[in-house]
Amino acid sequence: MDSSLPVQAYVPEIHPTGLIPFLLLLLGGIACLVVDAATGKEGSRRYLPWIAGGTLLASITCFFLRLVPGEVFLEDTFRADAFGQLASIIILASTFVMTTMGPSLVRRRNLPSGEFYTLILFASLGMTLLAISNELLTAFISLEVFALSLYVLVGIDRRSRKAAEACFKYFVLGAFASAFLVFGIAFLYGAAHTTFLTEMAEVFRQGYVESVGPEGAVTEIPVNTMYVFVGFAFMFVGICFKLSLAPFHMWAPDVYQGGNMPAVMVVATASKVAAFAFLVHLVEALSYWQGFASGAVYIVTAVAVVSMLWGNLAALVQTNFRRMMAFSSVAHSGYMTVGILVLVALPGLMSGAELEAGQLLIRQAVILYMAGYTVMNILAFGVAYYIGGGGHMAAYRGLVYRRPLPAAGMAIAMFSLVGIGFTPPTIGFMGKFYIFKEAVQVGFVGIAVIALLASVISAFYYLNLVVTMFMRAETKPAEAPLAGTPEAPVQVGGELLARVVLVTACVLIFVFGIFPQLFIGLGETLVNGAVR
Amino acid sequence: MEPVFQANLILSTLLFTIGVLGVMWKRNAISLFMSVELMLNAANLAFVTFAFQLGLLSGGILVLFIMTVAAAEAGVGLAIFIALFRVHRHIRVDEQDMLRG
Amino acid sequence: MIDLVWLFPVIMALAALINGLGCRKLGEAAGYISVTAMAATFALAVGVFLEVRNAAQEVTAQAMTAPVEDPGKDRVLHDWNELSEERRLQLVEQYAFVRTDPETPRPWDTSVRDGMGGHVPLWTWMEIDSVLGTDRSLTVDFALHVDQLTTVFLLFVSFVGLLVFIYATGYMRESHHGKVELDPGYARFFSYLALFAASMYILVLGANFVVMFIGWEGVGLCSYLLIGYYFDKPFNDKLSCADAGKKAFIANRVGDFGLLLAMFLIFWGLGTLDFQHIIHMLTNGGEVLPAGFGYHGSILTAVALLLLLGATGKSAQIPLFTWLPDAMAGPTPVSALIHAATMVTAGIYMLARLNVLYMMAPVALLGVAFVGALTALVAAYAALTQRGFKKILAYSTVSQLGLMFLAIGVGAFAAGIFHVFTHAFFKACLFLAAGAVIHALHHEEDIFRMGGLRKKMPKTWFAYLFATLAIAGIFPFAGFFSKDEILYMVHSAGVGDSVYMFLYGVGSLVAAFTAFYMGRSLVLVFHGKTRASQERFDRAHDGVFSMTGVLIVLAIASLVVGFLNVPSGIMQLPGNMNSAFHHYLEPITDRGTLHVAQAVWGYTGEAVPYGAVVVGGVENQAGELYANYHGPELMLAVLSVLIALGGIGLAFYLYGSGSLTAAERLARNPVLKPLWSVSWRAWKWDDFYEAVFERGAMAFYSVVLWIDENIVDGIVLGTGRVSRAFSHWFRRVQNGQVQMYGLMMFAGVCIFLVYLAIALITFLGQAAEEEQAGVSAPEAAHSHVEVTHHGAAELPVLADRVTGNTEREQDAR
Amino acid sequence: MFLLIYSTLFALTVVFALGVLVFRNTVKSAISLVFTMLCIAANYLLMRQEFVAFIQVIVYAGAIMVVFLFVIMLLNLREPESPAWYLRGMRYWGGALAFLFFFVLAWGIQVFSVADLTPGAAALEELRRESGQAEVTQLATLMVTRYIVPFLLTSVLLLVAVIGAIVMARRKDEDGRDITFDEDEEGA
Repeated sequence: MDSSLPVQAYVPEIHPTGLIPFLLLLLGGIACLVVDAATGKEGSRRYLPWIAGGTLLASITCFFLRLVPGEVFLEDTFRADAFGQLASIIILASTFVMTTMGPSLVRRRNLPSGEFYTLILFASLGMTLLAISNELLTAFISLEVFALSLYVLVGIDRRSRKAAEACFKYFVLGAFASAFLVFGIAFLYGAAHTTFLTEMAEVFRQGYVESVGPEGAVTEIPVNTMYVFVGFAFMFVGICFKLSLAPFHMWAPDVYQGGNMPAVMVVATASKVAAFAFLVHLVEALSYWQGFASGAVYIVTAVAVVSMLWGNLAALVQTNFRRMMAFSSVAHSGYMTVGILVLVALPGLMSGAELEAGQLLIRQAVILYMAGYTVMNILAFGVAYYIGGGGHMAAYRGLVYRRPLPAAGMAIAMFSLVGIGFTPPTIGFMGKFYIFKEAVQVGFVGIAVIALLASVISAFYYLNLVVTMFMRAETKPAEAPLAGTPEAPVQVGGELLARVVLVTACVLIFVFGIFPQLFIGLGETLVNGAVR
Repeated sequence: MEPVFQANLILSTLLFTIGVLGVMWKRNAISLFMSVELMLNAANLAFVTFAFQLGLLSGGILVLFIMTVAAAEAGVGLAIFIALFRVHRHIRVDEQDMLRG
Repeated sequence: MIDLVWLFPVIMALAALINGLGCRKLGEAAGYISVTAMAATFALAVGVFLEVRNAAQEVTAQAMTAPVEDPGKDRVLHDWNELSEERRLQLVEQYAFVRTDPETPRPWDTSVRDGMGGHVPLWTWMEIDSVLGTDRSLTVDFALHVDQLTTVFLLFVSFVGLLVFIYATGYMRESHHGKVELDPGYARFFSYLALFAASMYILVLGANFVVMFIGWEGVGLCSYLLIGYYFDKPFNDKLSCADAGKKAFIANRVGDFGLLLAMFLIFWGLGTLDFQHIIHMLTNGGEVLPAGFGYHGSILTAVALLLLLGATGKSAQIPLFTWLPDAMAGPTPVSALIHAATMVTAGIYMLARLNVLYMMAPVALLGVAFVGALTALVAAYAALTQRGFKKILAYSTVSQLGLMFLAIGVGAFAAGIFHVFTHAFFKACLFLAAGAVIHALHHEEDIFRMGGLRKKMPKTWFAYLFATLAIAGIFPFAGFFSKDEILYMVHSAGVGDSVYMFLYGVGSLVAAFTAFYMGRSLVLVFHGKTRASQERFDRAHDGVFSMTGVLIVLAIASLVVGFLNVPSGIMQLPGNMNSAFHHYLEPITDRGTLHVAQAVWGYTGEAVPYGAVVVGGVENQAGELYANYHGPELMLAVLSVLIALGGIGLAFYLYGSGSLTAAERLARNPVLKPLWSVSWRAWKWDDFYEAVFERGAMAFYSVVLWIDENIVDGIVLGTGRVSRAFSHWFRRVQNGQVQMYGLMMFAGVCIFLVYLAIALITFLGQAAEEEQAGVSAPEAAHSHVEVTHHGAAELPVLADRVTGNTEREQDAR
Repeated sequence: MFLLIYSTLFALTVVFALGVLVFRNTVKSAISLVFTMLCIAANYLLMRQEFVAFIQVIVYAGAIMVVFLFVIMLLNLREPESPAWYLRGMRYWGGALAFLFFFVLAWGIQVFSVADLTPGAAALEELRRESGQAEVTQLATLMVTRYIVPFLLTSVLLLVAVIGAIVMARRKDEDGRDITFDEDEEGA
C-alpha cells in the first residue's frame, strides 16, 4: 500500500483538538517532573497528587467535551471510535484512583513522588493511545510506554524485596512477550504490506494488495494466509500477556503479590482495558480476511476456556488475597475473551449491516464488562489497600466487626465479581450476561456453558472471603496480624477523596447493574457517536 | 535473489528460536535479556526482509522504531537488574522465587 | 394499590439497610423496625389482594352470562375472551393495571389481563436493539407482575413472616434472672431476615426470569447467612453450622446452574425472558414456535427438566434435598420462615408460574410427579425414626414439599399452591412450637429427652396439637383439605393412566407415615412422663407473649384456612365459597391445562377440566372425560382421614404411656429397667418396630445417606477433589521460576502454531480439492489461472507443495 | 558469488547466535551477540538497506551492547553460569518445544512464502530510482509524515525509560539515605 506513497504534497489531516487529552497527559507528566524539581520533597508530595489527578480529570473531561473526533484522525494513526473513547475513560478513571491512593503510599514507603506521578501519567498516556491506536507500530510503542512505566511503578518501592522480584519477573516476561508481539507485527506487515489497521482491513476485504512494479505495472499480490495466521498468533501472545490470559498469565500472581497495591490495581484494570480495546480493533480488522476465523477461532477458544478454568481452579486454593485476585483476573479475562471469540466468528456468519450490528453489540458487551471489571477491582483492591489487607486471607477474619463499611464494600465487590449465577443487580452480572448472551446467540452454547460452570466455581472462593469477613470469629491467624487493626503492617488512613472514590465504586456497581444502558448510553450522548 | 527471501525469513525464525531458548535456559538475568534482544533482532530482520521483498519503503522506519524500543527496554531492564542486584548481590534468575504458589 | 407493589421489596430492603448499618447501636429497636416493616407490607398485601380479587370478581361477573347451578360444573372459565370488546375496554379503563407504554404495546398484554394481572414495569433494565441473526430484540424490564398467584404468595409470606418476626423478637433473647440479654447478632439477624423478605417479594413479584432470579439468589444468600448464623458452634458431630450453610449453598448452586441453563435455552429459543410473553407464545399459537418448543418438544422438555433441577435445589427435592435437614442449624425462626414456609416453596411457585410450559412438556411433568412422590416417601420414611426435634420437622417439610411437587406433576397446580398455602401456616406453627420447646429446655433437641411438657407448656402444646392434626390431615384442619385435594387429583389422573395410581398409593403411604411420625413427636414431646432432666423440666414454661401469641394465631390459622378451598364433593359451603381458592387461582394455574386440552386434545367444552384428568387421561381424546369426571372424592377423603387417624393412633399406641417411650433408648439402663419391664408389651412393639422399621429405616436412611455422601457430596467433593488436584498442579507450575513461566508461555505459543499448521493444511487440502473439481472443466480452470487476485493462483501451487506435486510449479516457471 | 557470501553470512549469524546461547561466560556471550548483530547489519546491507544497517551497527552493536557490557562489568558478573538441577527438566522441554516451534514455522515459510507472487527486490529498486531520493531522505519523509505519531511517541518512551532507569538504579532514597530493605511481608 505505502509503496505508492510519498512525495506528493503532504496534506496533514490532523484534528488538532483530538490530541488535547493526550497532550494534557504528556504535559502533566512533564509538569510533575518540573514541580518536583522545583519544590523539593515535601512540596512535591503536597502538590503533585493534585496536579496528576487534575490532569487525569481534565483529560477525561476532554473526552466528554467531544474534543476527540469519533473517527480516524492524525494520518490514520488513531481511530477514536466511541468504544476506544469509553475504554480511554475507563483507563483514566482507574489511574485517577491510583493518584488518590498515591499520597499515603508515597509517604509511608518514602517513594520519589515526582517520578511516581509522572510515570502514572505517562502510563495512562500509553494506555489511552493503545486503546485508540489504529496502527500497529503506534500500538507497540504505546504499549511499551505504559509497560515500561508499569514495570517501574510495580517495583518503585525499592525497600521491598518482593517488589523487586515482582518487577523483575514482570519485566523479563513482558519483554519476552513483546518480542513475540513484534515478530507478529512483522508477519502481519508481510501479509498486508501495511501497518495501518484500516488499510489492513481493506486489503483483507479485497484479498490482494496492489503493488506498483517497474514500468508502472500494477500487480495484485495475494494475501498470504500463513502470514496472517502467524502474525495474529504472535500478536495475540503479546496481548494475552497483558491480559494475563492462560497460559501467558503466570506473571500475574507474583506481580500482584509483590507489587504495591495501587500499581497492581492499575495493572489489573487499566492495562487490561487498553490491551483489550486494541485486541478488539485488531480482530475486527483481521476478521475481514476470509480464512481468518478458521484459524483464529480455536486459538481464541482455547485461550478463553483454559483461562476460565485455570484461573478459577487455581484461585480456589489460594490463601493470599492478592494471588486470589490475580487468578480471578485471569478468569475474568477469559470471560471477556469469549466476546472476542464471537467477534472472530461473526464475519463467517453474517455480513453487511447485520455484521455491523453484531459487532456493535459485542463492543457494547465487552465495554460494559470492562467497565464493570474495572469498578469491581478498584473497589476490591481499594478496600484491601485501605484496611491494610493484601496479605493472608485469614487476616480478614471477622472484618465486619472491626470495620463494617469496608467489609460491606469488599463483600459487594466479591458478589459482583461472582457475577452470573449469583448476583443479578450488579455490574458483574450484567457484563457476563451481555457477553454470554452474545456467545449463545452466535451458537457457542458449549463455551457459554463452560463459562457458566467456571462462574459457578468462582462463587466458592469469592464467597469464601465473604464468609471469612462475615462469619468467622476475630481470632488472630498465625500467619499475619488481622487486617483493619493497628497491628496490620500496611494499614493506612483513608483520605476523604479515597473514601469518596470507593463509595462511588460501590454505587456504580449497582447503578450500572440496574441501568446498564446508562453506561452504553455514554457512548451515544457524551462522546461522539454510538459505541461503534 | 529470491532464495534470500525465504532463507532470510528462516534465518529470522532461527534467531528468534535461539532467543527463546536463551530466555528459557540462561541463568543470568543479563544473558537472559540479551536473548530477548536477539529475538527483537530477529523480528527486525523479518521486517527488513519483508520490506525488501515486497517493495515497501516503510520497513526501515519500523526497524528504526523497534531499535529505539529495544534501547529503552534495555535501559529500564538493566536498571531493574541493578536494583535486583542490590537486593540479592547476584542476579541469578532461578533464585528469584520468593513469590510463588 | 397495584402500582405500589414496588414498595414491598423497598420497605424490607430499607429495614435491612437500617438494621445492617445501625448494627450494634440499635439494640432492641432493630426487631421493632423489621416487625413494623413487615406489618406494613402485610397491610399492603391485603390491599393488593383485595384489589385483584375485586377486579377478578368483576370480570367473573361479566363473564358469566348465567350463574351455573350444576354442582358438577363449578369450574366455570372466567375468560376474558368471552367478554365483548366494549366491556373489555371498559374493564381495562377501570382496572388499568397494565401500565405498559401505550406507544409500544405488548401484544401479549391481553393474556395478562386474562388473569387480571398487573404488569408494573419500573425501568428498562437491559435493552439490546437487535439480536444477532434474528430480528428479535431483547428487552428485559425491571418489571413486577401482580396476579392472583402473586397475591396468594404475598399474603402468606407477609403474614407468616410478620408472625415469625414477632416471634423472633422473643426468641432471640435470653432472660437470665430477670435480666434480658439480646443475642449478640440481634440487629444482624433482623437485617438478614428483612433482606430475606425483600428477596422473597422480588422472587414472587418478578415479571421475568431475570428479576425473579434476583429474588431467587437473594433468598438463597439470606438462607445461607442465617444457617451459618451460629457459625462458631458445631451443628452436629460432623458438621459445623458454617458447613451446613455451605452444604445448602452448594446444593443451591447446582440447582441454579440448571435454572440458568434453562434461562439461556428459553432466551435462545423464544427470544424473551418475560413470563407472560413466554406463556403467550406457548399458548397463543399466533406466533410460530421455533422447532422443539411445541407440545412434547424436545427443547421444551429439556427446559422443563432444567427448571426442575433448579426447583429441586431451592425446594429440597431429590436429588438435592439433603441440605434442608442440615439447614436446621440456623435459629428456629429461620427454620420456620425460610426453611419451611416460604423460600422452599419458591421452586413450586416457579413451576406453577410456568404451568403452561409444563403442561406442554408431559415427560418433564411426569418427572416432576416422580421426583415429588419419591422425595415425599423417602423423607417421610426418614422422619419416622429421627430423634432431633427440628430434624423430624425438616424431613417432614421435605416430604410435604414432595407432595406439592406431586400435585404439580399431575397438573393440579392450584392444589399444589393450596398445599403451599396451608403448609406455611401449620409448618411454621410446628417449627415455632418446637422452637419454644427447645428454647424452654435450653437447646435440647432430642425428643427422647423430652416428654410430659403438656402441663408445663399448655399453650405450646395446644398449638403443636392443632398443627399436628393439620399436617396429619384430620378433618377439619387445613391440611386435610389441601392434602386430600392433592391425593384426589393424583387419583383422578390415575383414572386415565395407571402410573398415577401407583403414585396415589405412594401418596397415601406418605400420608400414613406423616400421621405416624407427627403423632410420635407429639407424644414423645408433650405426653407421658418426662425424660428430660428434672432441672430442665422444672424450669420449662411457655414462652413470652410474643412467642405464645404467635403460636396461637398460627394454630387457629391451621384450623381455618382449609375452609378456603373446600371441594363441593366433600361438603357444601354457603355462598359461593366452595373451592374459592381454586377459583381464584384458576385463570393463572389452569391456563396450561385448558390450552393442552383444547389445542392438543380437541376439548371444546366451557368448563376448565381437571389438570389431573388432562395429564392422566391422555388416551381419551374425545374430551368427554375432561369435563364430566367426578371421582369418588368423599370416599377418598374418608379413606385418607382413616389413614391419618390410624397413623396417629399407632403412634399413641406405641408411645402413649410415657414410661414405655423410654424403651427404645433406655432399655438397657438398669435404673429404669423396672419401668421398662412393666411396659413389656410396648417393648415388644418397640422391638419389632426397631427390628423392622428402624433397621429398614436405617437401610433406607443409609441409602439416603449414601446418596448424600456419594452423589451430592460426591459431586461437591469430587469436583473439589478434581479441582484440588488441578489446583495443586497449578501451584506446582507456579513455582516462582520466571523461566518456568516463560516455558509455559512458549508452550502456549507452540500449541497455537501446531493448531495453525493443521488449519493451514486443511485449508490447502480444500484448495486442492477445489482445484481437482476445476480440472474437469478446462475453460473454467483456464480462467481460474488468469485471475490473479483473490489469491486463487497461489493456492494450486501451494497445494501442490503440500502434496509434493512439483510438476505444475515447474510448468509455471 | 552472491549465494556464497550469503551462505557464509547465514552460517556466521547462526553460529554467533548459538554462541550467545552456549557461552557460559556472560561477557563472551555479549561479545557473541555483538557479532550476531554485525552479521545482521551485513545482511541488511545485502538487502540495500544501508541506513538501517548503519543504525544497526551504531545503536545496537555500539550503544546498547556497550551498556550491556558496562553493566556486566559494573555488577562484576564474570562468574560462569551453570543451570541449577531443577532447571534441567525445563531445558529438555524448552528444547523440544523450540524444535517444534522452529520446525513448524520454517515449514510454513518454506511452503507458503512464494517468492514468485511478490514483486521482489526489483520493485523497491524501481521505487527508489523513480523518486530520485536517497534512502535516508525517503525514510525521513516517511517518518515525519505517515509515521509522525510513533516518532513523537518514541520521545515519550525514551523519557519514560530515563525516568525508570533513574528510579530503579538509584542508590539513595528520597532523604538521601542508602536504601535499606525492610521485612515488610507483602509490599504495600
